[in-house]
Amino acid sequence: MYNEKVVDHFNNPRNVGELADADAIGETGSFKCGDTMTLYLKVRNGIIEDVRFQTYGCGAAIASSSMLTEMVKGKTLDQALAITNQDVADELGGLPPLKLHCSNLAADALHNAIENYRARQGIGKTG
Amino acid sequence: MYNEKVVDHFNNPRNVGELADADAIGETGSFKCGDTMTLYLKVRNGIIEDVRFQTYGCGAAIASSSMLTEMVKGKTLDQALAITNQDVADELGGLPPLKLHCSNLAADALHNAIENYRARQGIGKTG
Amino acid sequence: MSNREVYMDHGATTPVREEAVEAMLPFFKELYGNPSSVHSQGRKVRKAFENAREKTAAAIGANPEEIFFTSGGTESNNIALRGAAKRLNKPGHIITSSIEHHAVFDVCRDLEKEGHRVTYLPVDNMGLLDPSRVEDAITAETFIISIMAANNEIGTVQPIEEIGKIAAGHKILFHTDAVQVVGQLPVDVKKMQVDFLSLSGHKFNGPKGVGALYKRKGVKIDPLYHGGGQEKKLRPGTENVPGVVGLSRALELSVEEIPGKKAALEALRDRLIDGLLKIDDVVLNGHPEKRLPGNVNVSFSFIEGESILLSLDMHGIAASSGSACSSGSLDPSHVLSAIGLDHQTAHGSIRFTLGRGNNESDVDYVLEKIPSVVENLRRISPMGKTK
Amino acid sequence: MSNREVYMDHGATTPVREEAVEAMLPFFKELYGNPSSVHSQGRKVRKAFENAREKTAAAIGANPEEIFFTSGGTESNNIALRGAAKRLNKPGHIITSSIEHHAVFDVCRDLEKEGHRVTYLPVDNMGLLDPSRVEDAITAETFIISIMAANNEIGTVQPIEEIGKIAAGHKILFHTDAVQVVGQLPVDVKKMQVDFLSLSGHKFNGPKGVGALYKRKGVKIDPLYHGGGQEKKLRPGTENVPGVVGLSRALELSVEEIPGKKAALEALRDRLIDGLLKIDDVVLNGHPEKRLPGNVNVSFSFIEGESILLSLDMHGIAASSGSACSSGSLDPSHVLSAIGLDHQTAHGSIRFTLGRGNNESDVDYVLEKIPSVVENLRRISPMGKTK
Ligand SMILES: Cc1ncc(COP(=O)(O)O)c(C=O)c1O
Ligand SMILES: Cc1ncc(COP(=O)(O)O)c(C=O)c1O
Repeated sequence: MYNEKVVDHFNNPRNVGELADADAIGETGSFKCGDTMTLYLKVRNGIIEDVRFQTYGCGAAIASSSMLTEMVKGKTLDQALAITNQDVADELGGLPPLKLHCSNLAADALHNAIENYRARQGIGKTG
Repeated sequence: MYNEKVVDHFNNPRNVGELADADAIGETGSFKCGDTMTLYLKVRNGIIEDVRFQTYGCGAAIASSSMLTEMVKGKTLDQALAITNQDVADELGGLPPLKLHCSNLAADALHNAIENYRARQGIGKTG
Repeated sequence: MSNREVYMDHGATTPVREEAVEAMLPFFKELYGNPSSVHSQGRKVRKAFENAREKTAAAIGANPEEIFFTSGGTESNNIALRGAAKRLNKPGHIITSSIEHHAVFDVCRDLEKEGHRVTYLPVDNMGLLDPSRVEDAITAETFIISIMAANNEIGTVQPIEEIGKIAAGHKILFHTDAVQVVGQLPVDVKKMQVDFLSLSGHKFNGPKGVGALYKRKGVKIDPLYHGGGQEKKLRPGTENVPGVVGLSRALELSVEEIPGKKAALEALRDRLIDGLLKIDDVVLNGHPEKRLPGNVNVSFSFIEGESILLSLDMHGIAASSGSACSSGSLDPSHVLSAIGLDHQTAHGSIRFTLGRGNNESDVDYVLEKIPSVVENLRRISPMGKTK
Repeated sequence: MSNREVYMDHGATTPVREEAVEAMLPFFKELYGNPSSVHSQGRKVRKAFENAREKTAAAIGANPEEIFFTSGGTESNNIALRGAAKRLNKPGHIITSSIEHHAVFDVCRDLEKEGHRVTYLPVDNMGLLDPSRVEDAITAETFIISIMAANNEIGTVQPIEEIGKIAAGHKILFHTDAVQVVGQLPVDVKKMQVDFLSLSGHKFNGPKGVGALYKRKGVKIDPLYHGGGQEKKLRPGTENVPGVVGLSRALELSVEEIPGKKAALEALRDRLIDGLLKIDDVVLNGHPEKRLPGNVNVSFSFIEGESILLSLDMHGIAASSGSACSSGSLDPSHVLSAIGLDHQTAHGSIRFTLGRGNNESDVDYVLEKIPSVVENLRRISPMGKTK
């Protein structure tokens, strides 16, 4: 069902947990399947310096969360904002069609976190 | 499907053919499955002395015909008249339920032959 | 009883070929998982199952997502016809032939009870359907045409591509019962322009109890059964994995072998036909050329089919008859009636269907035994005394 | 991946037992005839086939002529319910439970579309149906009651005999889906007073793709499929002889073994339940006593079923989950909702179903591995941080 990369990220999820001194927190939930994700960002000079996640969900949801954290580290906020759910799935080497929706929470949580960061910084929503 | 006795009578039918000097001929046909049988009797002193049959039909029909000829030889006409289709099937050791109807022609042909004999002798139909 | 066994009833069913048995075996004890399961046991089975679907699709020129596995030809036919009728959801018109297998014929009869109108097109005395009759029968209410690819009793092969063109031209669904054809003759669903095609594993040396329905992508019908959603809800129930694997393996091989075996089988068939026609008062039923490679159907005058079968059986020869006296129905087959045989000729019809494993010596054995069989029965028969 | 493989998904399907495979094998290559054929090849097969019917009947206290072979539990359920509805030939009323398998539940939903009214009776929070609710639901239009003998997800065993008495008292047809029970617990159709009972081969170490419907003698329903008239026209199509032979052999042995295996399986089950309940925030779903011998169903708070399954799979443990996220439907199962589980508890449910071949060491292996699985997933989860 899942490819090796997905299984690896599921078995050894990267960047799990909370960040006590997070600059931003993004939450998201899939109304339909009940999955939820919380993403913590540490931002310095507009660059994502550190990241942590917590996810409730299936294998695809957990692997996508883990994958996302690897993708955003070191990226500028604008670069991070450009990451789509499809990008995450692609970076994982693909997901079964039926599980694609489960990966949709990762990029969503990221975008929410960046919004949250900008709100905290007093920068309005872009676009 | 058929027991050994039926198969024996089918493979080695007794008393097949015509009797050139028959005292009586009985014919019958199943309207439904198209089987037909002709029975020839040689009668002396009220006793069936010789018998032959010709049958168009399935295995059960042929075996029943053969069986019947063995059953009637040496019988009085009244004894022969008492033989039923069920008797023939019983004497064969039974027939598959679906094939029972195919055995119904043998006793019918016999009864017709006896009727034919009595008609020829000027004796009216009994009963 | 004879020591020799000659099986010439491949049209009824076939032995499962070694390769198909081999292919099935692992799926009983080792790869036994449910293909719907998330765990690796289930996933491995799913993979093999989908691989079988790909093979099946490839064998008839379809895409894998157009293949739906069923429990056999009967179910495939029922799903196509009833599913289309159910989706229509109002009375409509069906065109079929008068020589379909009961799994189409009796479905149509039942759909008539539900309010549909059915045209049973006549065939000629060799069993051939004239495609122009299909064209002429089409009305505004016609929603499906179902014409078998070849007949199971008399072997006549129908001009499916021509009928497919007509159906496509009128945008009417077209189903073909190809149970007797798949594995015997090349089949290409695209060329045939069919929307549905039925096939059955046990007719091409695959297992019994498993078949497939080809449904062209985009064609929508309503499912008849409901359950766990398998086969995209069209045919729910835990998948018969070993059966499907066996079917696909047998199909793959049968189709591969067509170029080599077709002419050989036809040669055997014609040898048998020629030999049989040397006997007095024997006629060939069906078409002399447009005929399944393994099908021989002849009528012996003055004698009855079952008793011929029984006598042949004593010689170890397995064949079948067009009269169904032993199956509870006493009427001769609707197929033999449709090609104009009288009651007696129909009742004297015997079908020999050659297949994998049959050889010239089998044919010669039959030809050696049958004259005495016929003679003996004719001797018993009250008919035909004129000759 | 683990080297050890522990299969605890016997509720989904089971491996075919050696004796059943052995029983089937001759029917692929040697006894391959069509049981409807007149010749001896066919007759030998017919004999074996009818022998299988006798064994199947004996296993559930039925007469052979009351057994109809099908392609599985799904088809058996569909034939009983739809066949009764079709025979009724007007809108009627059906009583069923809210925790039936989809092969009953979704059939009822579809029959609603056709105009029938269906009462889906609620169950208590352990999945038990109160028979008095059945009595209360009966109306003058009720023509069939369908209540499963035991639930496939949570294992709750229903009071079928009591419901049978009620149905009989009202002269209403009574069907039970006994797919999860046959071969596990003693079944007697007479005692249960059922008119129909469904069973499926692959749930008791028989083959997939073959099942049976018990239909009490004298009860009349309309066939759904039409074809060659097999199974007294109730289920036409060339008989799946090897499948039926395998089913009957597996069934015969399963039922014979019940006295010996039931308590042993229950002991394993309870050992697993006890061990699982030692983990924090775990609850047992289903009934503590009225429960299938091999069924364990628990919900782990804060974590999701599929990810648990996946982790177990890494340890070679095969189980299943009540959430069907991967099967296309995103809602938790209607069964878990019906026993009142909230969305999250339902999504955290895992079913272990023990069966033939499982032993204490398997249970201990699961109990050894599962705490870290749960812990790791909870560590990732944003929920349950309060503890
Ligand atoms: C209770 C119940 N009913 C019906 C079925 C359907 O059986 P099958 O998959 O053999 O069609 C199953 C199993 O899938 C089941 O557990
Ligand atoms: C032309 C045709 N259609 C349908 C069927 C039915 O197939 P099955 O018996 O596999 O259901 C058969 C064979 O019996 C057949 O010859």
